[in-house]
Amino acid sequence: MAIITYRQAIKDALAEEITRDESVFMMGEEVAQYNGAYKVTEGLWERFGDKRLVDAPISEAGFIGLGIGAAMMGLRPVIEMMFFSFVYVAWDQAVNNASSIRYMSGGLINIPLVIRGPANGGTNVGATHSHTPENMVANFPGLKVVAPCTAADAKGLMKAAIRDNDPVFVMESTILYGEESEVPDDPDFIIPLGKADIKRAGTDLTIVGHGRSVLVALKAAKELKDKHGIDAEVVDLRSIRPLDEATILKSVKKTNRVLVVDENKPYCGVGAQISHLVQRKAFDYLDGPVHRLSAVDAPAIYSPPLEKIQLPSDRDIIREVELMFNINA
Amino acid sequence: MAIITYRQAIKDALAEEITRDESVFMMGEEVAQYNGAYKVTEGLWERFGDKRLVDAPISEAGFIGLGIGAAMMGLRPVIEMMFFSFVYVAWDQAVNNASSIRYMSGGLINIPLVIRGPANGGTNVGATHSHTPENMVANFPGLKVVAPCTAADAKGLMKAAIRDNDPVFVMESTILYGEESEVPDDPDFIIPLGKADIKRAGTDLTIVGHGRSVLVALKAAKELKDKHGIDAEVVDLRSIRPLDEATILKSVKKTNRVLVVDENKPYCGVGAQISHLVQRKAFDYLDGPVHRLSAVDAPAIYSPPLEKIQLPSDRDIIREVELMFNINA
Amino acid sequence: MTTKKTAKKTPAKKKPAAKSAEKSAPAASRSSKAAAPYADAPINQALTNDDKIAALVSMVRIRKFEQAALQAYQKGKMGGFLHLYIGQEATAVGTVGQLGDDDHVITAYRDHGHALVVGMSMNECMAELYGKYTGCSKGKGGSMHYFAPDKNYWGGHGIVGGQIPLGLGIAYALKYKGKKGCCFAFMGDGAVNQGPVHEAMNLAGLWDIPVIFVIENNKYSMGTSQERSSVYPKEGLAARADAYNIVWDQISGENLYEVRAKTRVAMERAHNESRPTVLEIATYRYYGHSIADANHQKYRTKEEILEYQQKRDPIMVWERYLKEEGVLTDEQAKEIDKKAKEEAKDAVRFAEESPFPPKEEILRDVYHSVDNPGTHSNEGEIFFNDRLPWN
Amino acid sequence: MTTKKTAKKTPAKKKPAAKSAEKSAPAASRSSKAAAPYADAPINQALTNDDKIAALVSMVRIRKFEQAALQAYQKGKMGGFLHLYIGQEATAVGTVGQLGDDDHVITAYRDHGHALVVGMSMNECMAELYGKYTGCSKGKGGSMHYFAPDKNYWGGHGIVGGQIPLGLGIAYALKYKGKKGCCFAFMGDGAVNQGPVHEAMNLAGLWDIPVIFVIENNKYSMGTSQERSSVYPKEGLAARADAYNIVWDQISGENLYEVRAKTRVAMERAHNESRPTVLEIATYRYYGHSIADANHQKYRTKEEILEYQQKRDPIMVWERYLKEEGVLTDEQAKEIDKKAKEEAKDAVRFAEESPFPPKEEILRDVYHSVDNPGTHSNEGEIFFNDRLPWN
Ligand SMILES: Cc1ncc(C[n+]2csc(CCOP(=O)(O)OP(=O)(O)O)c2C)c(N)n1
Ligand SMILES: Cc1ncc(C[n+]2csc(CCOP(=O)(O)OP(=O)(O)O)c2C)c(N)n1
Ligand SMILES: [Mg+2]
Ligand SMILES: [Mg+2]
Repeated sequence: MAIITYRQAIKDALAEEITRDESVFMMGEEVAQYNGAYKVTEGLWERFGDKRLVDAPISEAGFIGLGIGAAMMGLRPVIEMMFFSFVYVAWDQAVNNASSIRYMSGGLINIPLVIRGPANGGTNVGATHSHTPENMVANFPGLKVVAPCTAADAKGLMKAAIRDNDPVFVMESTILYGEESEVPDDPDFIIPLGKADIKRAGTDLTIVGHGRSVLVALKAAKELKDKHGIDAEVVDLRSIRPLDEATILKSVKKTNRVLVVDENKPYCGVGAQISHLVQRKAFDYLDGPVHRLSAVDAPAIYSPPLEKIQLPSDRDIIREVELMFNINA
Repeated sequence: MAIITYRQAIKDALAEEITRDESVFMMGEEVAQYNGAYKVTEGLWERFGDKRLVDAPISEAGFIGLGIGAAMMGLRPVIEMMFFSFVYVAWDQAVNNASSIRYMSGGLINIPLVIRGPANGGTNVGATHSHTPENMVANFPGLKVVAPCTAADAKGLMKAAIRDNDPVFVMESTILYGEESEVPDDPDFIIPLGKADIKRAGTDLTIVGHGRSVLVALKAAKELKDKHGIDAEVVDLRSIRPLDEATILKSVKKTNRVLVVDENKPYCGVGAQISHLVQRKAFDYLDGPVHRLSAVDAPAIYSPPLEKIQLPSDRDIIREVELMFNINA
Repeated sequence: MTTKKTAKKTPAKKKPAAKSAEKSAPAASRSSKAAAPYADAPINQALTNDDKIAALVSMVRIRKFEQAALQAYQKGKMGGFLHLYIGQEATAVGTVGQLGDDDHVITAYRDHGHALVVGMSMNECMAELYGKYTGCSKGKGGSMHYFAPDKNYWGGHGIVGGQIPLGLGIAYALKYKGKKGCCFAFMGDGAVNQGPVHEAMNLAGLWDIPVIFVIENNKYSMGTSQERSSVYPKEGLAARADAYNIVWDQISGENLYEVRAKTRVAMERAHNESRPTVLEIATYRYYGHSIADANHQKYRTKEEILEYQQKRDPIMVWERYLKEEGVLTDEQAKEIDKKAKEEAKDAVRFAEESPFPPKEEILRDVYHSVDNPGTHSNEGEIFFNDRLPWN
Repeated sequence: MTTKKTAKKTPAKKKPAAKSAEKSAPAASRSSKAAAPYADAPINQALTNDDKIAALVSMVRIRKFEQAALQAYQKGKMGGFLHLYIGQEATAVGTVGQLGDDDHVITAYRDHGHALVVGMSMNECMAELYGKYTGCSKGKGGSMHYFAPDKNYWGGHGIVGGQIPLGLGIAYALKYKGKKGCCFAFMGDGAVNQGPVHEAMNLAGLWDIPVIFVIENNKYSMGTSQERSSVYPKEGLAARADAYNIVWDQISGENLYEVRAKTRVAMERAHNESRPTVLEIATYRYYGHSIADANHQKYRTKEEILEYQQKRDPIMVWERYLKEEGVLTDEQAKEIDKKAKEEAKDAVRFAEESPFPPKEEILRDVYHSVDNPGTHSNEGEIFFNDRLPWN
């Protein structure tokens, strides 16, 4: 096992899949000659050339649509969104076309397309650039969505996504690109879509999260143990759709308490869906309501100290758990 | 009180507001000379002329953006989406620009814009034309969303929306356009945004819905009473955001049982948010989990008999309530 | 009786004609009258008499299919949208009719004509309108969403302009794979004002993509005339292509020869130079935008409609040419008409007798991974129904 | 000492110059040397010497403001994006500098120049970069999102091309209200390939909207040269306007006279004929796309950058013209530079000393109805925080 960055893990996944399958190519703004706005594709253009790494003009609807058309023909395009927020200018292509065509053709067509890029707030770039559309994408039957938080997950899910025959949205995080962790060396290392990961085992409480929130939850869990002796189990969804309901429910039935944490805006965020699911399928196991922490319900603010407050912190998680356990901290 | 159609009620609201305030104008495809694809604006162009009723080319991103710009300047544009599904080609304008500009300007700007049109499935037009994006729009702080189900609500909410100083999305239904009901004559009849309506009082169960689902629920409620003596209270949200939490919670605390019904796709649909809210804020009042019925989780199918199955019916509601009450029907 | 005779005659004529074509003694030039415009284009010279008859059959079949569909609609046999292609038949036949193995098609919701020309059967097309399981899309797509990827036909798309980037992508894939093909991406005159169309044109021009953008200009987008929806250079809508350094041409959609000739040039440009083309085909739809558009005589005059139907009808014009060339007799024409009508009638019967899809079909064809168990690294739940109506 | 003298001299010169302008004895023509290109355009002839100095001050202030911001950024005083306008100053000054009461502006994220020209203070602009409460947007928008609607300045927008339909709408509102104004809608050379730009141009041409689309062509969109992102007519990117029957012009952004002259023509077209224009201004940014773009010498040559900085710098060129005209002395120029530097330094101090917004501000300015209680028919919950971090 090598210790590499989240960024490197994604790059390795891309490089390996490009090498393995000649129908895989990457397209996006500045992905080739510029090495990627966040350097995720650094060195790949030099290595694989113009055909496999394609710099696109600022025409997201045009080139996501192109990706869908090419995928219909059996290619496996991997489209980078420089920010996932920019998918909104191509929303009709990305969600309406990508989700409907297989169905409307009665299954004659499938669309092996990956759309990937960072989907996170917290980097001082303001409201229009800080969207986290995983909840909205997951709303569309026909689409798949994953949100890895470690290097290994990023690599394994990216490879699964590229090999998948359906459209998969891979939501990364600019904040995590530099984080290092262990990644298996096996070039066929794959993490199945729809498989959650218990990032920390525990008995007193289940914290469900995805993306960077999982890391925040892990930090909080440590302190909860140290400070209050509360042993939290942290379930990393990894995949939003498909969703590993069994793992969530198993954990809930063990701990009887659930806190859902994510960086979505709250109204109809992923947390709402998980919360509904848990109370619906494990009501009798719950010692209290499912609690939830989301981003503060306002557009992402620019001002750095306030922006930090907008996203759930380890402190927020601890406070919420204290509330759940009636602890007067 | 006159008995008029839902369509007529909307038309009256538009006509009255156009008359009352010279900054109000309507723009959209075929809204003027053609009288509207669904005849909602029939006769208005003849009455108010080119300035107030504007036929637009098929450029939704262009004219929704135009509407936002004009609203920033103090006009009150009412933009028709021929189908609300088409808002996806203008998604960045409709949700990103409309929701962020006030915030990013530190409150210097506000956007008195209405985007209205039918958002429903069930009319044999297939997957790409049957979207119900109220959950996604409501995900954006900065936006407001309403979904009336009666003629009076349609009129009162439309007028409130036009007079509102924030962007309001009014989600109508082609299936309801021809439905008649009573509407107050008062030209200043307004229904506040964010005020739910108890469409049927009851004691045994709360059914929460919005849009056409409410009418389906009312039908089911009648049969539930007749068949099982179950007295359902039907809460019509009317407004998705703002949301009348107090009315929902009051009803839940009385009935102790909740079924949420809507025509959204389930993953992160409005029902998920309501379900989370109810269990979070009224957990101790619940005799069982919050149940939910949504559209079947697949793209909208064309085939008419199957499409009908996809949307929650009165029969589905009855069956679900029987399950909630452990009735072996 | 007459028809039977004619029916016998046609096959008899077949062989000699085919042979003469092989010897490149083209039918048109043998006619004593002045040749029809563009009849002498190489691609038209290469047509045998049978090919010409086949082209007529192709156009007539579209018309009869749609007339039957219209009747069925009016009887309440189907709902939703039905956008008729009647009046525009030479466009589909003149373009899609030239498809080679590596040439592909994608179009908008007015898609019946293109579908029949690629070789989809009336049965599967009619059944699709009825929402039946035997429909080309199993009843899942409906009128706007015909598909036949095995015939290089990629639909049938309902969002105006939304199919154009897809067509670009299909052509992109051809180039990627090193195939000498092209993709026709059809759109209406109203669709040109959608942003993705503009983006696709720039990309096609920039990257030398063998896509042929075809604007089927029937003068109206719903009730809006071209003049009320677009500004464009005085040369016409197609001239917008200059903005992207794309070669363009304009075509009269009433003359199949012209459609074929100019389309061929674009196809050769795509095949040989991997360059895009914008073609604008002037045409007309006789019916309203869709069945719902009953008042289409409000936004256009009866005279205008009659002008097209009586003087510029592509089937009529083609029949005239063929008769002038001595390739077609009145009787043959009648027979073709009759056969197509019968085929359409049979298709209606087929559709009516076909079953609706079983309700479980609602959850099929959503995901390839679900439909092909064991082929994917997928686990967990993929559908989120709290409860299915049939469980 | 020298500077003080110059400072005294300038006001002394003021009055006579102003008068001579009134008498339309323009400054440029008084120069003994050959007049600078476009110096004799009426709008430039009308400039007093003070006006000319003011224009220089305006350009220098932009540069000094940004240099100070860059320093602060490099010291870690701020984060996020910082897109510098340095090198492009004549564009903002030559266009926005001509704003009348009913003329408006909207632009992209490279928005500092336009902001200072409409009269926003360095203090509020610098504080915004710091995310401070005293910023023009209360620290909520940041570098990309400056706003000053009271000065007809509508931002500052981060989504490429997304501001263009808004600019169209602003101009639409002017026409609706019967005002004789226009709206400048600025975009980069990369933005032209966004669909909404195309849609907006068609609408503007179709409906006679007094919008002026300004393409600030600095040759690159991030690391992509114009040639790698766009195809366009040989006359240039602006010529795409022909597709929409919109008049266009090209401008050298190094000559303020030329920017002013050609912009004026477009403004008059908007004011008098309510017709749009597309202007393409050739310019150059000296720094990378944003601070993050440290390797900008990889996609363009050092020589190219130096060519612009040393020979085509708009401030340098303007100073030269003014010196040739006898309007500016070396000392004055130095003084202007120094004063702007000081103003920028003060702005940095102001920003540093300003407070961050209080956390409650997170929930303000989301809804007008929430911020103005009692003015709306709104009830119920509008925010959906399960719990606020500070409660
Ligand atoms: C994005 C979008 N906007 C609006 C519509 C509704 N609509 C369907 S067809 C049509 C007119 C299109 O006209 P044109 O492109 O000329 O094609 P034609 O119908 O004439 O073949 C409109 C407005 C749609 N389907 N998609
Ligand atoms: C829709 C969208 N796609 C991509 C981006 C990322 N991005 C920001 S600026 C930029 C380059 C724009 O170049 P240009 O329009 O030439 O303006 P310039 O920066 O040169 O002023 C890109 C790709 C974005 N902000 N929005
Ligand atoms: Mg048309
Ligand atoms: Mg640029």
